[in-house]
Amino acid sequence: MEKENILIRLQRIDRRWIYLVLWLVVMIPLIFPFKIQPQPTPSVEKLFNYIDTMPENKALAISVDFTPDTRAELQPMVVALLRHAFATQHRVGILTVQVYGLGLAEEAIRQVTAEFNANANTRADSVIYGEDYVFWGWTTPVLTVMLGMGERITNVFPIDYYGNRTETLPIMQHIKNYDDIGILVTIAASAIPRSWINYAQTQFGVNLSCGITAVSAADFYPYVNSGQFIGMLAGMKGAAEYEQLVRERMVKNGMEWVLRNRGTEAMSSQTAAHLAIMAFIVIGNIAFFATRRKRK
Amino acid sequence: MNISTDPWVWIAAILTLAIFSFLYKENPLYRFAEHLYVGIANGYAITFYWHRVLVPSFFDRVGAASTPIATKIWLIVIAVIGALYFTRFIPKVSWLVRIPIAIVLGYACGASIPRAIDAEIIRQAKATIITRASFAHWQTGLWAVIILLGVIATISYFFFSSERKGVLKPLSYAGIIFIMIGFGASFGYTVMARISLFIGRLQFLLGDWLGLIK
Amino acid sequence: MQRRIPLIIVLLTGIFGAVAFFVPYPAIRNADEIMRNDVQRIITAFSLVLGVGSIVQHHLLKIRRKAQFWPYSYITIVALVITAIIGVFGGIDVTRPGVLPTRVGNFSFHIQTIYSNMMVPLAATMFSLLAFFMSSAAYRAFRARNLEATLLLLAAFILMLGAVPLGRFIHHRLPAFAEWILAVPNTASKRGILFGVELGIFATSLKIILGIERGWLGGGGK
Amino acid sequence: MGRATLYVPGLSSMADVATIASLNILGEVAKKTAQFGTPLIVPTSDPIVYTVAREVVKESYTAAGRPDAFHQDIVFFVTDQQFAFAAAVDGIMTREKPATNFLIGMFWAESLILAETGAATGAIQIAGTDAIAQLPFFITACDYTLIGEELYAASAYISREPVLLGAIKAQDYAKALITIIIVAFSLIALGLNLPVLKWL
Repeated sequence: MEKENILIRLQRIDRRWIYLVLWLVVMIPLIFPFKIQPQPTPSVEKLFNYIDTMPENKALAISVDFTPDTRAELQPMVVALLRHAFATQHRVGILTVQVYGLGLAEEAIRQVTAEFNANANTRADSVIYGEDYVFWGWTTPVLTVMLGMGERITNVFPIDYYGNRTETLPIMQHIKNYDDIGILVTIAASAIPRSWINYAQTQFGVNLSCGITAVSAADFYPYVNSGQFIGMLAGMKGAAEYEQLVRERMVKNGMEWVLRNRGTEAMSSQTAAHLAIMAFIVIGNIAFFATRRKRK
Repeated sequence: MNISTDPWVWIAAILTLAIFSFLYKENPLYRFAEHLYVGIANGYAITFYWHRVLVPSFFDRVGAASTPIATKIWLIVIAVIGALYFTRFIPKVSWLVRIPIAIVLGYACGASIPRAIDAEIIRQAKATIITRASFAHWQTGLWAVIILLGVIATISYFFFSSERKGVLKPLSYAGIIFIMIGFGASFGYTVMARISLFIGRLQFLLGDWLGLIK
Repeated sequence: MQRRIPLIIVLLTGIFGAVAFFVPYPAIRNADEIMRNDVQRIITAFSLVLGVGSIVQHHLLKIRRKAQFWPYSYITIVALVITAIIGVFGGIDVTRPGVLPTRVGNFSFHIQTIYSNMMVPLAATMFSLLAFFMSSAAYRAFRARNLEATLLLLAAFILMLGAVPLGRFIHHRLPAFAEWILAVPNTASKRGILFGVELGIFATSLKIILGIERGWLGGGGK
Repeated sequence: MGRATLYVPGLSSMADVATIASLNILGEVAKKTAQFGTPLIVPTSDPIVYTVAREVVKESYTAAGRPDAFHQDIVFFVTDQQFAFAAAVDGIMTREKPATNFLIGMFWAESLILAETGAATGAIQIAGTDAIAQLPFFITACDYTLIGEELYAASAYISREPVLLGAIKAQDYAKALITIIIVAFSLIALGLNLPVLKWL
């Protein structure tokens, strides 16, 4: 009798108590993290190695195709990719096909260029706009961007995000179309990576990879398996793994700076929260089956 | 503790808490924040549609002396067609809105058909076919066979024209097992995703605002 | 006429869109580039009118009818107008200010500042509520009520453990097993579903071009 | 007999195939509730879906020979705001305690709130959507779930509309063709070691 009451009461508990538990489970490990390091999965390593060993004259293109709602998962990827490209001295072109992605790209560029230029002593160490990197910005519709970049990027983006005419930028002498792009990484929370495959890759054969929210990551495995994507970063965990690889690369290159890695930082909380959710499911099921058996 | 003195960080923090207040109860503060969001998002979009599309692709070119007159007329014709979107709000001529929609929709559909067949159907089918090269290692060979069987089983689960009997019965049953494992993978990943979003907000509240995270 | 003209346009632009892929002839290539860079771009830019217009219309209607919570509609409209004015007249690049100053003393109200400190927190927090809805659903609704649901939850558990660094302390093969689930059975089922989805999209695109599917005509008038 | 049936036709507009499919199924469900005299509740979140749903239900009640049982409050418009809609339907579920909940159509994040409350009130829940991200939640929180294309198929068979049925048939043939190609090419590649991948 006593036991049944507890089980029934457990099932009827107000949701706000569960909300409170989740809040604490996530908050405490953020303030007092335990030391755990993510180990890179094969698909993350594949993308890292590809960019790491890319010929120097090939540029990295990053398409910031997500919106502020999924910033927590995806922004760390943009930051890590930018750091990687600058650390290996590849040219970078940044764009977005989502108008709401513009501000996020701008934030990431401002952050990473500041990091590198604060630690630079010579011209070779610093990153300069229009020479080492370019922020093409955004235009519409998606087809104009994805198909047009195969012909001439300056026609798609006649002016960059800041309002400069792109033909006047020295870097654009080296990045004319997809032929000069070693790999284009689309960071997205929707089906946009599939559009990149359909339009940019089918017609122009550009190499692609994607960083994607965990929600849709499982749906993108068929494209990794088919080789249409060279590796993939899945969710905050994928971001954390990439952060680790980039950090190792930077240390190897003598860049022993203290930088915030928001993905890695989150892993303690993530672990605790997964355990909590699993516990919720298990307790909920025990209560459910126990009371159902009684009712029968 | 190292609380931020930036007024904008405080504004961001207050807005964050306003949305979180929904967890306790639907309330005026939440409604305020929600309506504010819709307004700002649209204002932001207007900014960039104006500065980064209409101005460089239309106004600058029509205004430039170097643009040939034929091109100018051509651009103005397109802009007039685009402006037909306004007729959506004028009941008598609102059908005219279908013209710009037809131009964009038709081209997008036409452009997608050959490319999607190539990228999504042919490339995916190719990746499923087993060749002798798949067996370079016994493991990769075995996984390729499982994928092939799984794909066929899943397709047969969504095969509606005939009853599930004969060979279709065990196949579609295997299909549902594959589908459930696939959905389980999505489920686990979705849990991870949702938690990440909340961690992101706490990183802001505890880190950027209160300065509790080092 | 109100239906025939749009249907003819859809047919023609549809055929052009497909042909441009197959015919590498320079004249077609050039026409296609003009189609994308001029026609599609300028027309799509105007399409924002539809979105913004519907939102303004919707809220004005609410205010006029004094519908539930109507005073909040003023917030949306005022926020929209102010943000648009700041963005359009204040300029995008801070080093190249527009006609409207975006700074009073030390306080900046540049479009990027508003984006980073108002739009981002609002959007990100609204979405993060899902973590809470999911946790309470995990407790109160996600049941292993039959074989399918049990299988699903089992796969989910393995993945959730494998996805965090903790997994390898439980068993050193666990993360690899989670990765295998994703790369093999998951890939198989998602690819099977993908074929169906893609055939559906293909059928719909074809039906739109041929004028069989006319739902989009509902965009205005009768 | 006493407890109601709740039918939520999703939160999207008529532009979504899932919504149209859902309204076809609603017609059949309404016929049954009219026959058995079960109260029916249909909250909607789109003005046009509301109008169409009302017509569909009215027709079904007439077809079932119970036009008298149809009244204006069966189908009603709640709000177009996602979470406000979820909160309102939540309220209906806890107050009315329907015996059956149908959640069929297009759903987003609110799917969780709806399915959770329904499960807590002990209703039999039947879900159906082509929103793949929401499907895993429906499968674990509901008793029966129509997965993706099953929704279209169910709607086509219920409505018996030749255009819908034809589309299902055509896509089935295409799927069969893909299967045959994959199997045949694999066999040729394994048995004869021919470069089949180059043929595609």
